[in-house]
Amino acid sequence: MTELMLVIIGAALVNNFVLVQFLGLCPFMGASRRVEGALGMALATGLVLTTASGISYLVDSLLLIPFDLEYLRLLAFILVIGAAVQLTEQLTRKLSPLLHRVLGLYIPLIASNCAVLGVALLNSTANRSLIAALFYGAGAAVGFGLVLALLAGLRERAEFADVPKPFQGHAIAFITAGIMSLAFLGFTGFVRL
Amino acid sequence: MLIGTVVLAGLALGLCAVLVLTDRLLPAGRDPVAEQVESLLPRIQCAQCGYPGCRPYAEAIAAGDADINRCPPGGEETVRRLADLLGREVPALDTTLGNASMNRVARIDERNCIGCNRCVPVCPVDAVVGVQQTIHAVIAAHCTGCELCLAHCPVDCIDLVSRDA
Amino acid sequence: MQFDVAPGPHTAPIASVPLTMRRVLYALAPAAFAHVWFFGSGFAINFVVATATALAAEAAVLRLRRRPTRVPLNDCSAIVTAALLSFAIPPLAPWWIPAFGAASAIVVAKHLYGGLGRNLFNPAMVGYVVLLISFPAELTQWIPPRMGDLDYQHLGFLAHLSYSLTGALPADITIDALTRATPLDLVKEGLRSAQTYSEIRAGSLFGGIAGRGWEWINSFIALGGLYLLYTGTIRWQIPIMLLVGLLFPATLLWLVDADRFATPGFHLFSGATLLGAFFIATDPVSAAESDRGRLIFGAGIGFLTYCIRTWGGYPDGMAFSVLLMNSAVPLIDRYTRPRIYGRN
Amino acid sequence: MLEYTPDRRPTGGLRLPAHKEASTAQPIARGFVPGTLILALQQHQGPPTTPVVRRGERVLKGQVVARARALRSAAVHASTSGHVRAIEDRLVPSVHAIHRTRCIVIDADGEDETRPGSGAAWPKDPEEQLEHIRDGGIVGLGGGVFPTAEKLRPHTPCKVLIVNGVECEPYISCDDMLMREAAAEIIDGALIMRDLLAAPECIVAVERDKPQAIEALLEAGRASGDASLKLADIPTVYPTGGERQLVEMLTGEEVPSTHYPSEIGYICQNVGTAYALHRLVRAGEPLLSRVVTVAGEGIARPQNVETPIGTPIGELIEFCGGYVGDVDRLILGGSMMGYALPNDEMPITKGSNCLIAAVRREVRQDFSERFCIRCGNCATACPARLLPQELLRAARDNDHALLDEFGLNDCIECGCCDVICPSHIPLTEVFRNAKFAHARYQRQEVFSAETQQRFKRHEERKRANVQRGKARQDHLRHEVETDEAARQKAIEAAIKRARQRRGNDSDAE
Repeated sequence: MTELMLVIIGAALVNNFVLVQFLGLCPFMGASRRVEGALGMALATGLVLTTASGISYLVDSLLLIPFDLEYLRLLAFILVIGAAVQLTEQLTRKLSPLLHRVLGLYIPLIASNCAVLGVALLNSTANRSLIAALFYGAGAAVGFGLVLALLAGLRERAEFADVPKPFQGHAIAFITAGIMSLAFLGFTGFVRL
Repeated sequence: MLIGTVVLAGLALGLCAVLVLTDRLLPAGRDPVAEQVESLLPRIQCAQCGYPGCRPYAEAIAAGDADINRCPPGGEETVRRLADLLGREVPALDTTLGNASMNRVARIDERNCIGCNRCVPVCPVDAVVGVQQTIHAVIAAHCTGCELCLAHCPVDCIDLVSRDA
Repeated sequence: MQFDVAPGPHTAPIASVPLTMRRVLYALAPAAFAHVWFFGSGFAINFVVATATALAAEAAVLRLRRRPTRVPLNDCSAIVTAALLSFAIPPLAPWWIPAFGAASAIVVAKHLYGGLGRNLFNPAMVGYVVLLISFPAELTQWIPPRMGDLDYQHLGFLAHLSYSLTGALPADITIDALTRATPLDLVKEGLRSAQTYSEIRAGSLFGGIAGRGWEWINSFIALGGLYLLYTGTIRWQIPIMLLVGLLFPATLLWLVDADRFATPGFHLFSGATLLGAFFIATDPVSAAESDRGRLIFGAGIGFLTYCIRTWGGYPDGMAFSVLLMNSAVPLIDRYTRPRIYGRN
Repeated sequence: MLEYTPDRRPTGGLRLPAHKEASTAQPIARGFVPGTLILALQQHQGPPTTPVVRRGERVLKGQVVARARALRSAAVHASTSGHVRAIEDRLVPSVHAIHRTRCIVIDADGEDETRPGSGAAWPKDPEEQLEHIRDGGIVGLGGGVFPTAEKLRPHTPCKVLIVNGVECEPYISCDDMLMREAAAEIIDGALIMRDLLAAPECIVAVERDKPQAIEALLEAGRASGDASLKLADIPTVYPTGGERQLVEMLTGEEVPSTHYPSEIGYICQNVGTAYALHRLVRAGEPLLSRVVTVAGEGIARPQNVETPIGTPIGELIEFCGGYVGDVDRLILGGSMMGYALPNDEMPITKGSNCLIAAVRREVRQDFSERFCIRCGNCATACPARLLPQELLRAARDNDHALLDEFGLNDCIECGCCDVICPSHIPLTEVFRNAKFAHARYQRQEVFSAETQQRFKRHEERKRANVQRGKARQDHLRHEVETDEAARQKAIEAAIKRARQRRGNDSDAE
């Protein structure tokens, strides 16, 4: 149990995919304009990350390894992720059309979010169990969602700031994310993975 | 090699099947965006956006066919609120479309009105009253300042005046 | 008879930004003197360098942006930032350390967002973390406090100045002979290498509660904090909840295993606990705005600080915790709005 | 009479310097007769009154000069004898601002001759009693000037009558002095109101910094021997005297944003109103005067004066010894919610409770503003638990959805946030202006919704018309196609129409 907690904390905070490993920056910047959108994106990415890491694990251990097909991992995982993203796209479109509209292109882009593939690959190289793989995926999702929501909040507030012209827009968002990244360095050394 | 192809193809087919299944099983959600967009528009039916009313324009926005900066009476404020709702950048208002404003109302100059009745049916909110051969009048409290009647008056007897005056 | 009119309320304002900032500086003064007494004039030199850089940077940015400079420079907020930064960096530091820290604080954390009131993060802590990440070696050169029985080598003002400007020390002293780990470092390393807490604190750097000298400086900081509370410059929510957030887990774990966890008293009087509680976390600009939000904000900083101290890689975590909670402020504000009178 | 301390702490608010020592040092000055009266026809919230005197006519003290037409109105009486000089429009200070209103201007003859007889007797019938109060010209004297008759006829049964003697605003001490000197009359007036409302409980609320007033009221209350009376001493925090704040303080209930306190069973009446009601019922004397605090360091003799309604402010100042020093601002009302007057030619109205002639150092001079540092002191001080710093942003952005969410209309404009703001942001003024813009926005939203409905009906009618026409056409076509006789008839009718038209055309030629 403690180990699983550590896996989650490690993936969410210590080795936060966005702020420490700098993966998935595209949706991080793209979907953090408004808190509502960010929460939706966090949910969608979380869904993809968790299901994709679970299914990838199953595909890996039930299909690829028994047939000695490890060299196909990348292809198979991309296939799985693509399907998971499509599923999420369907879900948001049917359950919350407004969110679907707000997130727009960013939902299909989850497929190319390197964090998702990264989680699946890291899972298989680290030889985790199914449960641990799921927790790692969920932890990565929590970490991604957390920083996405935080940055969205900060950006909403920064809109009322008097930012110098050259720094307006994405520049100040990246600076803000940079300072957040500095803050997340405080978690180094928490869990040795 | 063959095994790999088979496994990948099988995987792909299986996932396809799941996706098709979920697509069939999930009920389609009602898209409330058109209504939300409409509620942000001034709803004065001026048609200056190029659509025959606020609702059609809202539907066009929802479908992604129309830009959100085509509402002159709503002004910058409406553009901003639409951008906020749809999570878009705020475009500049298209000022070439017209200048309808809710702060003005139509007024019929009684000396020139010939009672042709052509302005009555075009008013989207039935704010013009009058029967043929009699002088017409505008109910200022109902008039939205949409300017639609202006073009239909053969003697140009309709003016827009400030609502408060 | 005719009179000039003006909008109400007509009662004159009872507070002002410069007064608030000046009070913070007054409240820091005793601790600053204690710092100089225990660790030599390094603090004073750092403070002067940091203040000069901060003011110069602020003036430069405002001039570049063609903004009025008088009002922002007069509000003393840059001096407060410089003072807080000076408390965080070791007394023995080359001059460019405080200068670089103050410049990053003022330019990046404050003026890229438009100046006082608009910054999202606590400028002093951004400056400090930038220094800590960029120059870890320089930021760990702490010297032992001036206590009779310690091998404290008193460096005069000139020696401090020459080290700050040129890096040169008096001929018979090497930097390695001067510097010592801080009590927080010792506890962290000791516990990690399976020493018990009572073994560690038997060391000569430790006093009755925490590090010697530090106990005094932190007492003066607490005194300054009480002055701020008394004058209404800060309110109780953040400091109290910060201390609760830190001391509650500290007490709990210490009760569970007094060998593996430091005492709550040690946590209270070590590192930046009290400085953070009364002076850093209470910076209103980067703190939560409602009373309820401030309870969460304070507790979060305290808890995170304890976690980083106990399990993290850094001996103290105040700066990181403050920045982490700063980034959570918009969300906290969003979910802790007070219920308006007469609304459900 | 039971004295008790409510066990609630006020929400928000500030402890402000009172500035009341000078004006409470001597008793209320009585017997002041002005040289001119300017009697506005509308000194209350509600429809204006109709003048019943003519130019040149001699009027006596206590005579009705303008009659009330509705219950939500209140008659106006001549407060001294004299001749009507004119009935004309003048600038008159009303509740929140100066308005141009019709006024009856009377040149007093200095005889102060009272109308003979003591006026109509207090009727038995409750409905007539209310009309009597209206004709007695009585309105809420705390500053709100709501017609008392209307307020004493609530639509919800009254649970508690609250007699408001809190008077928390700096400088104002007219209620304090009245409570000290006329406690028995106030208690009597309160009991009259309680009987009219059939309220089971009556609480007199007084701030703790008025021990003499509390003592006097307790004595008078004990003397009345009424068991439903209670006296609550309230902490000295501004603005606990606001109706909504007082209701919360005394009962723990919050008045919903969209309601008046009377709609949830609490009626607040000012002590001055109770006194006026006592005078009307027991002595037959309508509202002719009110106690006005004249204060500030720019006044020679700060004091409370029983001032005839309609007295020009300049004359009242003269009565108090005139201006001394360099008077910077003349404020009507307290220093928090009062407003500055451009001159002293305007009259005292029924709602004028205080006049401050302030020198420079007494009033706000610094209008330079810094950026908000989010200290949150404004939110702590706000009695309505708003977030003024957020409201400020929404107001300056004209973001009406946010203004609604952050409760702009719940702002009572007490000024606490303004006074405590370290960045000296004129929050109250911003909110006051934003309320106008916001009201316009809200009207526009309602209009838009109505327009949408009208458009929908218009479209439906158009569609129905088209359908009806089509149905008729279909019907005709069907007949013509199936029935030979009908066909012939239709052809004949068409030929006839064509001929007729041709005939008309040739006529025209």
